[in-house]
Amino acid sequence: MLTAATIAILVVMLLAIIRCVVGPTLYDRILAFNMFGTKTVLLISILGFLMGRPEFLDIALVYALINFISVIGVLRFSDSVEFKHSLQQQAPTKEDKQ
Amino acid sequence: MLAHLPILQVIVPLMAAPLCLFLNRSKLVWLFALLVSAFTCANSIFLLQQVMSSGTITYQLGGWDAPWGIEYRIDELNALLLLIISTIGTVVLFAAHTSIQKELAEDRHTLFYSLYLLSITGMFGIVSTGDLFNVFVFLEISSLSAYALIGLGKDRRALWAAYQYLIMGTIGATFILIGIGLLYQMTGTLNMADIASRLAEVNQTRTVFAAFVFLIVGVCLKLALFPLHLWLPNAYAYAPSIVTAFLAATATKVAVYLLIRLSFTIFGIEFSFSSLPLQNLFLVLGLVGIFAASTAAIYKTNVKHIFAYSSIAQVGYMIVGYAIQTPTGLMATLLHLFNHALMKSALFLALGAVVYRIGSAQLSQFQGLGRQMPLTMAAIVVAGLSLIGVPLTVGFVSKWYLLVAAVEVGMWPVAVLVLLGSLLAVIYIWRIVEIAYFKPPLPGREPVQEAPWTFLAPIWALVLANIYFGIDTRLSVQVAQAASQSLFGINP
Amino acid sequence: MLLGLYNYWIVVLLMMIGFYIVIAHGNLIKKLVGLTIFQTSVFIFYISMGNVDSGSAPILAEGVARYSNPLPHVLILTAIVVGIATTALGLALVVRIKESYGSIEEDEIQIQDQLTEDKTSC
Amino acid sequence: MSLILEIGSGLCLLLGSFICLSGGVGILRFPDFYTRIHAVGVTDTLGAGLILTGLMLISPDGLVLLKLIMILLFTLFINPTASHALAKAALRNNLKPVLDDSSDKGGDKPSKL
Amino acid sequence: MLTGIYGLLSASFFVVLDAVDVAFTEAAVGAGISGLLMLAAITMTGRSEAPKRHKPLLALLVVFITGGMLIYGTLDMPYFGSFDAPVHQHVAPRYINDSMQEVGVPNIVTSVLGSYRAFDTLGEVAVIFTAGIGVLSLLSLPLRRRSSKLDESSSENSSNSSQKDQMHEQHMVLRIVSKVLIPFILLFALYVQFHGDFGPGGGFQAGVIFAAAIILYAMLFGLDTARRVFNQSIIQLIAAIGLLLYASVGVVSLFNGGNFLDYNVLAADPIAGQHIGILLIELGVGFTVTAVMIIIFFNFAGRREAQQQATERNSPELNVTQANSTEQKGGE
Repeated sequence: MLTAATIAILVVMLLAIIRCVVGPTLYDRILAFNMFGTKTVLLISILGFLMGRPEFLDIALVYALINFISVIGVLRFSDSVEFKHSLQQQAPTKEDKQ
Repeated sequence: MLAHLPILQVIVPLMAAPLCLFLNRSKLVWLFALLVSAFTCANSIFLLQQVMSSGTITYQLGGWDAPWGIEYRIDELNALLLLIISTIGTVVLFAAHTSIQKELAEDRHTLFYSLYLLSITGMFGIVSTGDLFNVFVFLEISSLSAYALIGLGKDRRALWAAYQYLIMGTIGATFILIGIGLLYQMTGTLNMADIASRLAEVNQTRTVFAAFVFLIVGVCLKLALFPLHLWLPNAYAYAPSIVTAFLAATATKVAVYLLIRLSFTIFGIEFSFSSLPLQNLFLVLGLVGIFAASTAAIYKTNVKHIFAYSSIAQVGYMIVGYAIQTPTGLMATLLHLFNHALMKSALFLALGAVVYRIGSAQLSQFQGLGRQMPLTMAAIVVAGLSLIGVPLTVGFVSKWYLLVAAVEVGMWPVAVLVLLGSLLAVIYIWRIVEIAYFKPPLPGREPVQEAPWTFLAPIWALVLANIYFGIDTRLSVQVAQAASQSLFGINP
Repeated sequence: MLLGLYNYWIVVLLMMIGFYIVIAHGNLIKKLVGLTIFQTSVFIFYISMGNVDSGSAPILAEGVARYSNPLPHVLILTAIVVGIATTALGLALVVRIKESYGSIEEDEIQIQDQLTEDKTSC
Repeated sequence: MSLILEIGSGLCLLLGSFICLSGGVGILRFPDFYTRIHAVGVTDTLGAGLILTGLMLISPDGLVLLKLIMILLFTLFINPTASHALAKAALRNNLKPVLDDSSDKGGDKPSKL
Repeated sequence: MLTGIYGLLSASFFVVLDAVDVAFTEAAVGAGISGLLMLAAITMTGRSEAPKRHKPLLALLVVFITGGMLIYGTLDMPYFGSFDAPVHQHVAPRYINDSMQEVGVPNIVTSVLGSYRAFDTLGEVAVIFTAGIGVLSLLSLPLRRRSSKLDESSSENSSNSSQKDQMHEQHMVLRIVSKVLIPFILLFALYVQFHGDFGPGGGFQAGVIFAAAIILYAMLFGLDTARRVFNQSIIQLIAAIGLLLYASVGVVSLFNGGNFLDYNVLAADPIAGQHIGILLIELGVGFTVTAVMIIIFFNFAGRREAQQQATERNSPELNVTQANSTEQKGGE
C-alpha cells in the first residue's frame, strides 16, 4: 500500500513539474510549485514509514513550513513594483545613475 | 601555553573579528586589529623558532587523534608562510587607518577591519592545518572575505572584478572539493599525512589521477597561473589600496603553498611528476606567463594594473622554480615567495600612498611626483629595482637561486628566458620612473604633499627589509633550504 | 558491469549542466544559479559515496546493524553552508552591479568598462 | 484490532493517492489558471489529509503520531491559505479567467524563474 | 523558482540516500533561503535577459573535458553502495562504533560535527559570519540617508505609505494565518535546535528555520515593523556573539588544560563535558546563522525598498500610472 502511494505521488510530482515548465503564466508555475512541495512532504513521510525510520517526519515538517514561506515569498516579490514594470523601469534608472 | 601556539595563531584573529563589531569606533578598531595582528606576528616568530629547533609540531584539535579528528601540523614550510602572512598583515594594517579614511565610507570601517581579520584567519587556517577538508573550509573563509573586501572598492569596476573573482574562485574551490572527495573515496581519510601513507596502494587507479588533476586545476585557478589569471588584474586594480597590498602579497602565496603541499606531501614527488607531464607543462606555462604578463604590464596605463600583471609574472617565476623539481629549484620558489611578498606589499602600499594624495593611480597623473613625494617615489624605485632583480635587493637573491637551479639540471634555455623576463620588468619600471622624475608636474594641479608618516613608516620598513634580506640572506635562505629539503625528504 | 557506477554519472551530468551555465550564460544571476547546481552536484557525489547497501540513517537505534557513513554527511553540511554563503555574497554583488551599471548582462558591462577605460586613458 | 487499523490505513492511502493523482491530471489538463487552482486546491488538501491519516493509523508511537498531526494541521492551514493568496494575486494582476484561449495578458510575460 | 524545485528534489534525493541531516539542511537552505534570496535579487535587477549566448563552443569544450575527466575518474571507483569501499573501512567505523561511548550522542552526524570535527564547524560558522559581514558591507545603506528617507516618507510621501498599507490590507488572510503559524515555527525551531542530539537537526537548521519565521513576518508586516524588533546593530552583535560563544568554548577547554575544543575537560565526567560542549556550540551556531540570515534578507529587502522609493521619487509620471493601476485593481 505504501509503495503504491509512493508511486502515485511520484507520478503527480512529475505532472506538477511538467506544468511548472510549461507555464504559461507565472501563477501557474507558482501553483505547480506549491503542489510539488505538498507532494514532497507526503513523499518524505511515506518514505519514512517505508524505511522504518520515522525521524524523517521532522524533515517533512520543515518542508511544509518552508514550502509555505517560499510560496508567500514568491507572491510578495511578484507583487512588487519592479517585477511588473521591470522592462519600463530600466531606462530611468540608467539615466539617473549616470 | 607554549604547546598551544599553533591554534592561537588562528583562533586569536578569528575571535577578534566579531569583537571588532563591539568596538565600533574606527580608530579603536584599528588599534585593536593592529594589536591582534602584531600578536599573530610574534606568535609566528615563536613558532618558526620552535620548528627550526625541534622539528614538526602537531596539535590535535578537540583532543582527537589524527585521522579521526583534525590535526594541525606545522613544519618549516608552514612556519615560513605563517611568518610571511602575519608580518605583511601587520605592516599593511599599520597604514590602513589613514588609507581607508579616504577610500571608504565611515560606517564601513568596522566591517572592513573585521573582514580583514577574517581574511588573515582564513589564510592562517589553510596554511597550518593538516586536514584536507579543513583546507577547503578556511579557503572559503579567506576567499569570501577577499571578495567582500574587493567589492568595497570605490570604483564600480571593483564590483565587477569581485564578481568575476567570486565565480572563478568558487569554481576553483569546487574543483578542489571534487578532488578532495575523490581522494577521500579512495583512501577513506581526510588527514594529509594519512592520505599520503594510504595512497601508495591505490596509486595506479584512474580515480587518484582524476583527483590529482582536479586539485591541481583548482589550485591553479586560485594561483592565477597564466591561462587562468583573468580575475586577478581587475581585482587588484580596483580594490581599496590596503586590500590590494595585502592580497597581492599573500593570496597567491597561499595558493603556491597549497600546490607544493599537494604535490610533495600528499601525492609524493614520484607520482606528481610522473603521472602527468607536469614538469614541462608548468615550465612552459610559467615562462609563457612571465612573458605574456610582463608584456601586458608594459602597455597598461594604470599603475595598479602594471603591478597586478607583474604579480602574474612573478607567479610564473615561482612556478618555474617549482617545476625544476630539485631542492634548489624549490628553494628558489620559497625564497621568491618570501621576497615577492616583501616587494609587492611595499609597491602597492606606496601606490596606496600616492592614491591617498592624488586620488588616482593613472600613470599620466604621476608626472612630477618624483620631486613632490620624494620618499614614496624612492620607495617605489627601490622596490621596483628589487622586482627587476638588481643585486643587493631581495629580488636578486631569489632569481640567482632560480638561475643556479636551472643551470644545475642543464636547463640553459630556461635560465636565459628567466633573465630576459627580468629585462621586461626593467621596461615597465622605467616607464614609471621616467614619468615620475623626468616630466614636469601636471599644470593646474596643486603641489602634492609627501605621504603621511603612517604610510611612510610601513613602506620604508618593507623597503629596508627588501634591502636587508638582499644583503644578509642567512635567515631567509636557511629557512627556505630547510623547508625544501624536508619536502624532498632529505635530512640536513 | 559499469552499472554499479550509475550514480556518479548522474552527478557528472548535473555537474556538466551547472558548469555549462556558469561559463556560457551572460546573465549574472543565471551564472549564480549554475554555480548552485554545480555545487549541489558535488554534494550529491559526496552523499552517494557515503551510502551503503541496506544501511540506515546514521542515528543510533536498536536493531539496526548497518549505518551509512556519517562523515560525508558532516562534510556536506559544512559545504552547504559555504555554498549558501557564497550565493548570498554573489547576489549582493549582483545587486550592486545592477545599481551602478544598470545591467546584469556580462557583455554590456564589459562594453561599459571599455568605454570608461578609454575615457580615462585619453 | 491491528488488522482493522491496517485495512483502514490502506484504504485511506489508496483513496488519498487516487485523489492526488486526479489532482495531478487536473493541473495538467484544465484549460486555465483558475480551474487549475481549483483542481489543485481541493485535491491537495483532501489527498494529503487522507494519506496522513492513513499513516497515522499505522504509526508506532506517540511522538510520531504527534508529528503527523502537526503536519496535517500545517497542511490544513497552509494549503488553503496559499491557494487563496495565489488566486487573489492573480486576480489583482488582471489575469482574467478564460475558457477557450489562455493567451491572455499574463501569458505574454516571459516568465522564467 | 525552478531552483526551489531543484532544492526540494535534491533534498528528497538525500533522504533516499539516508542522509537525514543533509536533507534537512538542503530542505531549509536549497528550497527556502537561497530561493528567496534569488527572488529578492531578481526583483531588484529585473527579469529581462539577453537571449544570446557567447562562446558556447569553448564552454562546451571545457565542460566536456571536465565531465570526461570525472567519468574517467569514476571508472576505478568502488561500486555504489558497496560496503567494502575504503570510505567505509578506514575512519568511519570508529565514528559508528565508538561515538556512543566517547561522545554519548545517538546522532552520529551531530557527534562528528560537534566533537570530532568541531573545528570544521567553527570554520563553517566563520564562513557564514563572513558572508553576513560581506553582505552588510556591500548592501547596507548609509545611516544618514536612511533616516532622512524615513522623514520624507513620513511627512511628504504619505500617499506612498498609504498605498503600502493598502497592500498589506489585501493580505488579510495571509497575515492572520501567519500570525498563528509563526509561534509554532519558532517553537519548532527550538525543538530542532535541542533535539539535534537525537534526531536530525542542530544549530544550523534551527537557525535557518528561526530566520525563516522572521523573514515571513517581515514579508507580511513590512520591513520597518520587523526592523523595530530586530534592530540592525543588535542582530550584528548577535551574529558576533554566536561566533564568540563557539570559539570561547574552545578557549575555556584550553584553560582547563585540554586542547582547543576538547570538551572532555569541561566537566568532571567526559561524557557530560561532551554534552555541555556540543550544546553550547550548537547554540553558538544557531545564534550566528539566525542573525546572519536575517541580516542578509533585511539588507536585500531594505535595498529594494530604497531603490523603489528612489525610482518613484525620480519618475513621478510612472508613479501616477502605478497609482492609477492600483486603483483600478482595487475597483475590480
